[in-house]
Amino acid sequence: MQILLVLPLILPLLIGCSALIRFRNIRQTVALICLFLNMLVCLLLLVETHLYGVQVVQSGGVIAPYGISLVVDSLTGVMLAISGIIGFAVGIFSAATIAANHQRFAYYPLFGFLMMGINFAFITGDLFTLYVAFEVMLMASFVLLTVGGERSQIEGGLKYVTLNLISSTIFLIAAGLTYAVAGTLNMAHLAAIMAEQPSPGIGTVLAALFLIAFGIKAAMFPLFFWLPASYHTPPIAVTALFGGLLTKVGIYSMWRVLVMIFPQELAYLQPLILVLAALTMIIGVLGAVAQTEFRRLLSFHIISQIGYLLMAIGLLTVDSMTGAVFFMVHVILAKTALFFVSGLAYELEGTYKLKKLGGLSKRAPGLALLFLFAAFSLAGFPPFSGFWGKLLLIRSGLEIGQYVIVAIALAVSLLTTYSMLKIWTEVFWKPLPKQDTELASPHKRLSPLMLAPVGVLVGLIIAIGVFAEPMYQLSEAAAVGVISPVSYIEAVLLPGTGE
Amino acid sequence: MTRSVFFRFVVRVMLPVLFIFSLMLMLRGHNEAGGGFIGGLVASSGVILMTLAYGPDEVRQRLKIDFLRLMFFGLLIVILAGLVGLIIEGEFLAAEWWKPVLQGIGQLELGSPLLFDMGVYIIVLSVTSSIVMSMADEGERMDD
Amino acid sequence: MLLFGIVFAPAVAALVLALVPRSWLARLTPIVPAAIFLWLAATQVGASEIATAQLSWFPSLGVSLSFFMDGLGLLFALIISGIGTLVLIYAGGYFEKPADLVRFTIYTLIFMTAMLGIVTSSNLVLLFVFWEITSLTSYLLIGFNHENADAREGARRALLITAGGGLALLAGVLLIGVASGTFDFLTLLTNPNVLRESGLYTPIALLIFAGAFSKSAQWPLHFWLPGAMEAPTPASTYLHSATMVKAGVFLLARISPLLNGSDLWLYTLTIIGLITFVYGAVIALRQTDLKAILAYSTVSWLGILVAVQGAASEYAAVALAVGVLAHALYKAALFLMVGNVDHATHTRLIDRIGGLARPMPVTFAAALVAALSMAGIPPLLGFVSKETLNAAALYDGLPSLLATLLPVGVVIGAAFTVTVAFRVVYDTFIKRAPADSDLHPHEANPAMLVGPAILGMFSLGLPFLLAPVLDPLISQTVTAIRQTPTSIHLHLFEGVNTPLIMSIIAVSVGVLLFIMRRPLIRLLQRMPEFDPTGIYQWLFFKALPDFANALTIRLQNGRLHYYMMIVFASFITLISGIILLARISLLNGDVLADFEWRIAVFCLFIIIGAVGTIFAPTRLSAIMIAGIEGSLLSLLFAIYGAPDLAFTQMMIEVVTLVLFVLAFHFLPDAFTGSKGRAARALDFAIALGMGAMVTVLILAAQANPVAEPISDWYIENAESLGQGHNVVNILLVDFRGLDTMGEVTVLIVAAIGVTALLRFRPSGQPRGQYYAKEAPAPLQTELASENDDDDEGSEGKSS
Amino acid sequence: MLLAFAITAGMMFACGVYLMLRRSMVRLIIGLLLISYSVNLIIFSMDDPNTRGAPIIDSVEESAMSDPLPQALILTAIVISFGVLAFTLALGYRATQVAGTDNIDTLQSTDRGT
Repeated sequence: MQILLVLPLILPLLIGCSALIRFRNIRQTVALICLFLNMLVCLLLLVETHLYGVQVVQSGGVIAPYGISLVVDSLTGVMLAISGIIGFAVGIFSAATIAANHQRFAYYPLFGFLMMGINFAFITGDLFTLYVAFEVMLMASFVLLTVGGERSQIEGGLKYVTLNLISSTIFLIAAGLTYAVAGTLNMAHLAAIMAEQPSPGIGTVLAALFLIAFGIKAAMFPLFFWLPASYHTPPIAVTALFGGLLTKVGIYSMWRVLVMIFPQELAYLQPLILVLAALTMIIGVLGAVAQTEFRRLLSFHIISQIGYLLMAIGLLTVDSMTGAVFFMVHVILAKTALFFVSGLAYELEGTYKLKKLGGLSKRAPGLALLFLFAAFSLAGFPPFSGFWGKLLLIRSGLEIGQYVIVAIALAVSLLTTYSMLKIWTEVFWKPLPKQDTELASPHKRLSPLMLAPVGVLVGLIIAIGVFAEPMYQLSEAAAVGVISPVSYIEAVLLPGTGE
Repeated sequence: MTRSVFFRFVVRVMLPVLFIFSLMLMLRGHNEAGGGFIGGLVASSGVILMTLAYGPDEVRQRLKIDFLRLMFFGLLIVILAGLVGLIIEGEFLAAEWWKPVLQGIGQLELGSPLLFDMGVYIIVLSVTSSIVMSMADEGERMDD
Repeated sequence: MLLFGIVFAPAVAALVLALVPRSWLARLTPIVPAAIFLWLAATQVGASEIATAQLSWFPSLGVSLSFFMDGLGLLFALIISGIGTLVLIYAGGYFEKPADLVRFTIYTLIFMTAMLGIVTSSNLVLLFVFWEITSLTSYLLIGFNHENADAREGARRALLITAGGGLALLAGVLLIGVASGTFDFLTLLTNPNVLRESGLYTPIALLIFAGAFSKSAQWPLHFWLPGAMEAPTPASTYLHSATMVKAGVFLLARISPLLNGSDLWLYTLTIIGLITFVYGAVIALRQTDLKAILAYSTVSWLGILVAVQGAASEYAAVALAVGVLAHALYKAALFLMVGNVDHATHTRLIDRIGGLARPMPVTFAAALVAALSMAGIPPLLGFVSKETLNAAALYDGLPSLLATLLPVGVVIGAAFTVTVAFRVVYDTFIKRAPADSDLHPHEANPAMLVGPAILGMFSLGLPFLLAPVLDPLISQTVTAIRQTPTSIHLHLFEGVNTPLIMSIIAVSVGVLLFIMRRPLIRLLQRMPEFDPTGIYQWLFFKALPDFANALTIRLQNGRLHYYMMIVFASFITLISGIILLARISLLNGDVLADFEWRIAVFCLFIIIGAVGTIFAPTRLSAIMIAGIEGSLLSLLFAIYGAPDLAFTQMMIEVVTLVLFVLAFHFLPDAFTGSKGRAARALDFAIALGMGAMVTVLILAAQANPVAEPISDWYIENAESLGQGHNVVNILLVDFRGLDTMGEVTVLIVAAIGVTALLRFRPSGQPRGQYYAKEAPAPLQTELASENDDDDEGSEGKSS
Repeated sequence: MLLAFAITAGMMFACGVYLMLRRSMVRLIIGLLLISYSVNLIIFSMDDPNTRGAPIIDSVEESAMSDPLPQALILTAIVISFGVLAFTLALGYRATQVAGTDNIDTLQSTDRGT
């Protein structure tokens, strides 16, 4: 039990330590094995949490709330599992696509540290440790973003770093003030304390601080500028990992901190969050509409999807949170898969510009099919995972009569279809523009190693679409666990009852 | 960079003092002000002084330490210190103490927290040193 | 459970074909729909029991795989499987490349499953799932020849319109669930008034209308259907004439028992349907492409199928049932005819062809029968349909406005339909070919003749088999639509009555218009047309991208300064807003209680130092002042009982200073970037605001504690648990060791990062010098314009 | 004394923000440095300023000891912000190098163009 909760931290750290190995191939093999084991451990944790309830480890054996509790409840289980899967997929994809000179600069170790930060953020039950986890994650992402030193990477990186540092600063202030107000940093303890406080009060201020801090990380309107400025600059495997997971850690933290610890305060902020959610969706999708480059277009879509997840927080019902967890899993899978596809299109034709791409449905029909599934899933068509995610969110809005946000969500969904069709038309259906035929590498084929990760992710997208009920059960358990965290609090603060 | 002979002399005298002081700070950290962080920082200030005095290339020749590799050893030690607790106590990072009494010297206090602090010391030392030396490298190139 | 087999058999066949993509296998696939058709015809027509099947799928949402085969579903399922068989046979002869045939067959089989799913689902969400899949397969089929830009455009248009309608339908279905608590149609029928009585009736009805109208190409959303004619002809036949476009009509019929009876229902359906009917028929006449002519006439007929449903009378149900069947039979035959003509002459322009009757006798015969049926000439099925339609239009339960409008509209539309039907056959087959045309027509291959021939036979034969075949089927259908057991007896000739007179008028006028068609068509072509395509094009490909571009370029303008301003401004607005709105108290009395001059002066020095960094003339002096700041801070820590902190801060300060000097020693020694006075004032205001917020936050947090801090525990247990005396250190390595682990990880990553940044450079970026000597490129104002500086691969090059 | 701390932290933060908004790479980083000082002070001010004893057992009365937890947090934060700052310095250095200027607002290409 003990070791299982610590492994999601140790295994990625071991990838980090693999930097000591001199031979690139061995380093890569070690990294992939660790990523695979990490995925297994995360899936195992999900199963265990689902069967036996909230799992807790008090690190160093220090009783809560004095030490740092590592907690895996349903939500954490789901998030760990999905990040484990994505981590392994990106690992394989990196092996196929990351250039050797890139790997010389500790690509896999950095990747490992990033995964460690992500897992750490999911698994920790302590507010300050969450800050530390964010810093690990951010620092690793800073470096991954800028390794290579292309001008665009440096420029994008500067904006990414600066705005995210502002976010970290606000987070740190918020954590410090929370300790001043509530005298503790343990999330379970905080949730128990804040539940007894009248609202609005000082808690509302704290909630607002966290909203801004996590809002920057999650790329919420109007705090998202760092994302489109930087996400398209690094190698595509890195972009895929960032696009799939990083902003979602911000959303996860909103759920964990805002929804679990400050639910009453959040109720006070609800109208504001709904407005921001609507604007995030709209601005994101309009930004995507304006793009004519594959990666940029997908990057802006990240923002739009964040809007859907914010909408769930704004609605704040069990149904909306269930839909949000479901949607989150879906969007991580679909987004990563789409970034992969853009990278493979680049492999084949040497550009990301929609205008210069073309003819891929003939040249790479398998890739075309995978893109089609992932894109239609993102646009919310059945029978893919995105359909249920969208449906659950919209239903939760209709249930409590929030028709405006529902209408906006539906309209944005149409625009998502619009921009996915744009990519499909330009990249896959349109014949390759004549003047660029000599630019393309006509004999290059996609190796199975490149296609396999996309295939697995798309397979999951379809599987979730077809077997929606189990995924719903998991999502609902996660949502209930966050909205009424009784079992979480008991498991952390009263050891022995949670098992 | 112009490096005066006097500066080099001072640095040469200071270095062992700083190094011993830093180890002392690390070892006493559990009971008095100090610890791995401070120790590591003090030790690295020695490396910094050396770099300023001799330039990064000469420091590399003299020290023969690849700080970029050393820091990962530090990380391994930190993980190991955590695993000691996990294996013996069943709790990750749990403190494990071993206090043999040595004739004539007194009681030694060895434990996983000390190992942990050592790891931190190594990491802070090597990280700071490698960062400073990378930056100083850049300065060298600029002079060319 | 056989229903599952019926619905999913085509999809399974598609899967097999996808795994074994061989053209001989594709040629075998018509067996699947044929078997379905025969089984349905043999066991379900006239059956007294409604077959059902159910499997659990997504119980938490109330979605199950539940199917039922009532009369309405049966009628459509027969059409889907029957015409599907013929279309697949036809495709075997139509496609020249085996790969195309396989691809077409896979898409079509998946579509078939989806369509069968729509007409047999009893769960509304399940219905919607199938509904969307038909949109997707339709998209793929319209864009089948995607090398052709028109095909890509047509496919996109069709999907955007139908998906937009689909979203409305989704909202409608979900609202039904909210209003009634179930998505199951059969459960809803047990309390048919549940939606009418809920407050959500109007939105539900409007949303369902939007879904049905977009799918069934009702004016003004009809324009995607002519664009869909870029699909290969078998696909147009199947999807865009016989089956998919009727899904909207089907949906209205299906949902009718739950929603009909209101004025909203009556007027919306009747008026929109009637407009579509007349509009489509008239516009069809001015087209010159055979497929476009047929597409608009399909639009027209879909209109009347919607219009008759408004009144929800028994006549209407009969007209609907017979109309759906008759139209599917004759229109499919006509489309296949166009495919044959296109195949033979490589053109579909009606002006470029003629005299095809002799070289293509079988095609001509089938087309003639179909066209006569379309025109409603006895004794074809179209005539029966026209009669029932006229009867429905004359239904005396209509309000006075519609009682005149409907019959008049029906006659006008019917007259134009007659003209179109005659024109299609006459100008294609009988009229002499234009002198300059270079046609070498030949009869199509047998596979392409089976379909038209069989369809013609049905149109011709069914009117003589009314009692044994059609009566039970239509009765079942009407029973299902009206949810009241009904027995229908159709007649080919009912004596001279008003419907017959209406038919005669329509045919006469139609013939008259046909005779004067040349001036008429020229007149119509000169008339300004209200074409929503322009609006669609403007909206999606002009207004939307332009707006998005303008917005994005303003928001995402690349200036870090502006990004930070927005973040800080949001912070100030939100936090000050909440503190004011929630009336958070800031002072708890003793903020000044332990006031000490010594410390106050000390703090003052720190503040002066902070301000000094701003006014420092050079970079080096600013860095030095910042260093002094850090030292002062560490002294403050020392005074307040934090020796570890003071020491660390001091050491870090030294290292940071060294780094600063090393990094920026070689850069040009002047600050740049200061802008005008106004910009400076704004920066100043924002900065002051942020500072004020920090002050206020500290005070607010200290003024409103809600619980005692947990820290006494650490002091009490440090010695026993941590085996040491320095509590801070014990916290770092024992109690909160994980933090420290994360922290050293950050350090390691930072070291890797610094090294990588400084050592790893793209080729072309030499170390230790600047390579961008001149000013960067001027601001771009057009996002769409290509910026090759940012091209991949050349990103590192100097500008 | 809280008021003095609060104002000091606020002023440091304000100066940091103002420096960050100066569009100059060097000032941006100095601004970040000032802000990190300010945050340390914010967390430090969470403790009761009357207790000035170092939290080292047996050195002073337990009641006179200052709260060790904020100190531990600040220590962690200081070290983290040192790492981050070092990286930012290297990044800023490289940015001024590729752009050939200290002016941050000239770095716009990644947001624009398509």
